[in-house]
Amino acid sequence: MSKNISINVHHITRVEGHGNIVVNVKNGTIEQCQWQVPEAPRFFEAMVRGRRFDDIQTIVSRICGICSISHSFAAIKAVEDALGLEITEQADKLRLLLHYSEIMQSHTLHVGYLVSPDLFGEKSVVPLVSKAPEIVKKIIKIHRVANQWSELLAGRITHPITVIPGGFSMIPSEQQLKDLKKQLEEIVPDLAAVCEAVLSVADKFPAFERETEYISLKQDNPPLYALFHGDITSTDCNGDGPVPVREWERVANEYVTPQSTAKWTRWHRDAFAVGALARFNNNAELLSPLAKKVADMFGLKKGNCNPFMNSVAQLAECAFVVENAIQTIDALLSKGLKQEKVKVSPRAGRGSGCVEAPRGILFHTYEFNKNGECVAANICIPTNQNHANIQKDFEKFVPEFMHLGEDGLRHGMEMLVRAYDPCISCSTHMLNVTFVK
Amino acid sequence: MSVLKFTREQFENFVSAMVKSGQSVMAPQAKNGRFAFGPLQSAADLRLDYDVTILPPKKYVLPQTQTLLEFEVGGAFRSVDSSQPMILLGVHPYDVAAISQMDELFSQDQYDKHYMDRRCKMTIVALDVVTPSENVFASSMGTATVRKGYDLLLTVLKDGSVLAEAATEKGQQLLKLAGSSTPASEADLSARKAIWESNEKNLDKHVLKCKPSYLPKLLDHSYEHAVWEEMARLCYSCGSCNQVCPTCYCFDVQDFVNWDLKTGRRQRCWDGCLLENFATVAGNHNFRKDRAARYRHRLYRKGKYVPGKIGGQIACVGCGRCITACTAKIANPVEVYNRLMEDTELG
Amino acid sequence: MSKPRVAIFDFACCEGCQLQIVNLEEEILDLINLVDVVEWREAMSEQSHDYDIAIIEGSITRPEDEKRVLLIRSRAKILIALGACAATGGVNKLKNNFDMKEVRQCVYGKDADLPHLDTYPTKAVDEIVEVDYKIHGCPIENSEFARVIRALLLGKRPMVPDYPVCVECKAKENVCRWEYGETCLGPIIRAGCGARCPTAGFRCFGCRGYVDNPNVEAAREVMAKYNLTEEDLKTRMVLFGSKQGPTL
Amino acid sequence: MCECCNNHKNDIYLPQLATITKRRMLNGTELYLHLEMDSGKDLEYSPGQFVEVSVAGIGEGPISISSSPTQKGLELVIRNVGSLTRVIHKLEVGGKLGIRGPYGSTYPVEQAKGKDLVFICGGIGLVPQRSFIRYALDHRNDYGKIIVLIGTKCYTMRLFREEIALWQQRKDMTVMETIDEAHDCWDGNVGVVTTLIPKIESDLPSSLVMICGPPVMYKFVLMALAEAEVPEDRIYVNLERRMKCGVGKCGHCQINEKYVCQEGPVFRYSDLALVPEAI
Ligand SMILES: Cc1cc2nc3c(=O)[nH]c(=O)nc-3n(C[C@H](O)[C@H](O)[C@H](O)COP(=O)(O)OP(=O)(O)OC[C@H]3O[C@@H](n4cnc5c(N)ncnc54)[C@H](O)[C@@H]3O)c2cc1C
Ligand code: SF4
Ligand code: SF4
Ligand code: SF4
Repeated sequence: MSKNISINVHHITRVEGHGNIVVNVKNGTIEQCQWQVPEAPRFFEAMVRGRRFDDIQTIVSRICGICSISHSFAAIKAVEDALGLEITEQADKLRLLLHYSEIMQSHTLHVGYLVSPDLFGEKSVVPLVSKAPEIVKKIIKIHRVANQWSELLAGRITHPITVIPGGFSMIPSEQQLKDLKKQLEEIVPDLAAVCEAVLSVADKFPAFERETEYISLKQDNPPLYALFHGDITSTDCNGDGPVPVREWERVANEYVTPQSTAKWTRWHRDAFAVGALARFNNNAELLSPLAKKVADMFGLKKGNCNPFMNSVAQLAECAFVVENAIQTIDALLSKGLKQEKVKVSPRAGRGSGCVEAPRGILFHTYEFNKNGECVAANICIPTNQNHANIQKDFEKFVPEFMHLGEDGLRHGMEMLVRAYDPCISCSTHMLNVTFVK
Repeated sequence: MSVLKFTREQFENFVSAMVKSGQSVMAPQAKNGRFAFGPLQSAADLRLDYDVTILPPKKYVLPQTQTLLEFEVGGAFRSVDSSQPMILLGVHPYDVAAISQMDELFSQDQYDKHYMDRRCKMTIVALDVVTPSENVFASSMGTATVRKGYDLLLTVLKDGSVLAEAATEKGQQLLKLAGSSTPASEADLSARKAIWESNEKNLDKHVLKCKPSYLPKLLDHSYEHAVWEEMARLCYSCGSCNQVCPTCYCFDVQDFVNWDLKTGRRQRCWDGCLLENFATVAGNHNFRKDRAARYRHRLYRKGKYVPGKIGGQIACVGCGRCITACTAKIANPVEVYNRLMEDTELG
Repeated sequence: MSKPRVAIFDFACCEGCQLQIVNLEEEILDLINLVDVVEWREAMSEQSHDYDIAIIEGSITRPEDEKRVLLIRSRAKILIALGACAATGGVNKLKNNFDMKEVRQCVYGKDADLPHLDTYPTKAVDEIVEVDYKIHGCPIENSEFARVIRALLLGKRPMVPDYPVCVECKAKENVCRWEYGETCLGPIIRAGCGARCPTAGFRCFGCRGYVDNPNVEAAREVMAKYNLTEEDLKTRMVLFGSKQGPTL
Repeated sequence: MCECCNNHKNDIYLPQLATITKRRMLNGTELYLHLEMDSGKDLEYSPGQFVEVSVAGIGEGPISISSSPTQKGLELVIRNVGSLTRVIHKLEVGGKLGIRGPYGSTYPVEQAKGKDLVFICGGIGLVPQRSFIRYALDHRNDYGKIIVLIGTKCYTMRLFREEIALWQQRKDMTVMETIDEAHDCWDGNVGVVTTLIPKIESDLPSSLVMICGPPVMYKFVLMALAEAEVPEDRIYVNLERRMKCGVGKCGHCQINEKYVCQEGPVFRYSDLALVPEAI
């Protein structure tokens, strides 16, 4: 086993955005072990100042191409909170349905296109096509359905158009919803097949555990596996939760570190994790039957602290959103769809919004003047919240897996970063604004 | 030919029979507070009371994109026939007039089979206007009612019953789908005549101050008039006025290849003479560079150039669509022609 | 004949345009039959310096990125700017409405002066190097991307529309946003999107940038015809009033 | 009842294949092609007409016929300016092109009989004129004097050099050439083509004058001819416009009410009096 290891992964591949891994081992002692985020910062919170409340979601959706729907919703919820807007039950259900589509899109992309090459020992999904054509075809089919699902409700796959403060600018027809339901029912068996395929290579997930704090939303009324509504909760909460969304800054506690253009966060301890595994650890009992089956297949249980299992939790969530979406469509159709007119007038105020983005809990806060122009913004992205946790994982992972040698260690660390499904371009836009009082 | 009368319910049965006939039925339906022609799924969606559709039914005779040929890249071509039987249901008289003009233009000189094949398989069911649109001026253009260019003519009477008169064999055939009906009475026929007379007067949200047949002469003397510059100052060159016009038929032709890079298709798609590069050639020489020149060209085509090709019929049928569609509010042909009239009379 | 080598690079952006390429689904396999993708960080692990076609996503906001762009240009025969950020600067140019120091302060507070948080006014790729083709849009339309790539592979100049969005909007038979009393930039913005936003009930906010010769001066007077003020328009110009191209 | 469905008409947009039998670069940008129709039947055309040339997958464009109907096959000269023309330039002998046509009006070959012919050519404008020049040479006794003025931007861009040299040796025609910018290898005329007009030895007002060249050229040549008192009905201009269909439908080539593809490209100048967009 080599005593000197030097790993410098400049811009880790198959993740969204730029991140670097730096490890330096001299004579068996770790001199440096760092997770760095050098992505060019984009300053969204500064940019939105002066923009009108009804343009905010369109601008901030551009923070991230993969979770643009989540950003739009977090922003819209914040705007609605600030302006005191109520939305109809129909609009809320349609939003939930759209949000699910992004979870499906993003999870399929992540597990199917980005993680599975590691499990099958390939460098990208392209060679996988000849190695496991049937499975790749199924992944592509699921991904396409998820995309069409988003496009139907949002007007586009990425960067939604139809979602506006107060409701929707355009809604699908009942026939379109019926067609969507049919498509969703059709992909259930494909989803099961993909889970089986991943299970067959699940031994490639390193056996690594590190206990940490898991933070996510929790929805009690009505109880639902929380992806869209709810309050903030944590596995470390002992009577001091759940925390209302408006007070999210007290949870995130952002700070700037020299190794990152993105800000880091901490709450009860030096780091916490968000994402599918965090949601699972807080809400597993609320999963749908098929989703529970998927978790059981992999032996995933509440309290799991193997970060690589995040991908499995994502698969379970895929099953959940499909099952729950079908129910949601039924509920919508049973009442009949109505075009609802949205009329919103500006007023001064401050509001916060939160959703579970595919890769974890996402917070937006805005303040508007009486003309409805934004005067301050604060956005906290899930990937940021994971950065410190990734660093802590590294610190435990490197000594434990040093025996793999330089290549093996590098590969393991890359896989570890990928497991968090980081979305680094979106994590470089946060800030701490002092709000104008 | 005889005129039949349908009660509202009988008429709905007739329409349902059309929908079930296997031919596609394209008819005016509500769309976001306005109207558009689209495939009719059920008789209940048909809106006989529509004022005007956003796009004219030309989208069925000359589709926005139409494949003309298929080919092997660098090799041979094969003609593609995209025609299929179709019922155009509820076409207002001015749109009927526009389609007749296009029939003439696409069949004269060089016979355009891609247009004509579609056209020949089409049954046109005309409909007298029930609700005048906000900008219609068909009364001025002599297109408020029509006596030819359709297969069947429908007129909705005040009580909601519908009169139908076939003008061609195709129209007769279509009527065979109808269930029960009664022959129209004298009173019905005079009610229809009253509607015609009223429409001929009342589709007049704008009024042209001359007979349309005078327009070519008027334009002979107006080429250098100040109005072109004045109006075109606000022109975005967006081509909306071309797109929505039932008589605009200019097109572009382009090749598209498939992923194999071996096969593909040649398509034509709508173009517009108001668009900046409509007359640009290699070397970036633009033969109609000024907005004003392009703006003028459209109104000359409507009032002089196309009439020269189709026996003097004016190529504006007074639907008023361009007036609504122009965001700059400068596309109204009547406004321009009347300006020219005033100045010609003065000079 | 060896296949053209294609490399995809990303700078400051949301990577949504790359995602649109991924969203071609099966068609990616067709693409891969025709070209060798030699570098694409978001989707694969291999990397290379030897390529014919470089595709750049994202806008340029730091000196070190500018250097990287120069290097890519020197290696590529054909350089394509992919998406609004690369083609026009995109939404990132909103930043240019402010003072850079103030922007850093606003986002990073007391830590604003840390060197790795450096930033300068956003630039589009063609403000640094020559760009051969632009694929506009935020995000791009992947059908347009596919069309451009196929045209290039055939040695054909790809058709990039230079007419306004209204053309496609009318073709979609939408009710014009102006008829609802809203402002819409469609008449001065380059088409190619199929008028997605107006079709989904939202105004065109100009993600594809201006047509070659926009009649921006007309806009002010037209606003008056609709009883709207210039103020109503100002923040509604291209990509929400960011500083790219003509403004009022 | 619907007669049109019964008679199966040809597709006016369907090109016929032709094979390149000879190819040669005339200068840096202009390619000469000799084509034979795959059907084995020569096109029937008259001088001045054009064909629509296609490469499947790339596109289609109008190209003047440069050969004379008195010869076999079809000759085209194509300037490399864009997509289609660039791809055509890459084709070798044996390569295929799609051809539609011939389309458009012709030079007044019949009315011109017995008259002196003056051809004024600017740059690539020589290409369509050559069709009539060769036709007239092949029917030499039908026509009076044949005078050809050729102006080219620079020495290196001159077209059909050998053929012009042969023409210059002929006693039965006059050929004068000029280039815009002086060049070391050139001891002939320097200056734009209009400078040659005063040198014409013929009774200009009774001659027929044929003009073809770049858009800017017409105005100056026409001014010079007006000065020389050539009646407008004896002047023929060959005009280029954007053109898509070639058959009078697509609207692109219109000059006011005139469709270049039908009433042109060869127009009698007197017919353009009420057509302000023409020149
Ligand atoms: C009657 C007639 C006879 C001709 N005879 C000859 C001849 O003998 N030899 C010859 O070389 N040429 C001739 N031409 C010109 C020739 O047709 C064009 O040069 C050719 O079609 C250019 O095609 P391309 O695809 O190579 O260029 P393209 O790549 O199509 O375009 C080159 C330029 O054309 C313009 N353009 C073309 N299409 C578009 C579009 N869709 N949108 C915007 N701009 C566009 C642009 O300015 C562009 O830069 C003739 C033209 C006419 C009308
Ligand atoms: S010019 Fe205007 S009013 Fe006339 S037919 Fe065309 S769209 Fe209708
Ligand atoms: S619709 Fe109006 S602005 Fe647009 S091209 Fe026509 S006249 Fe000009
Ligand atoms: S909605 Fe916008 S893009 Fe559409 S026609 Fe109106 S102005 Fe043009």
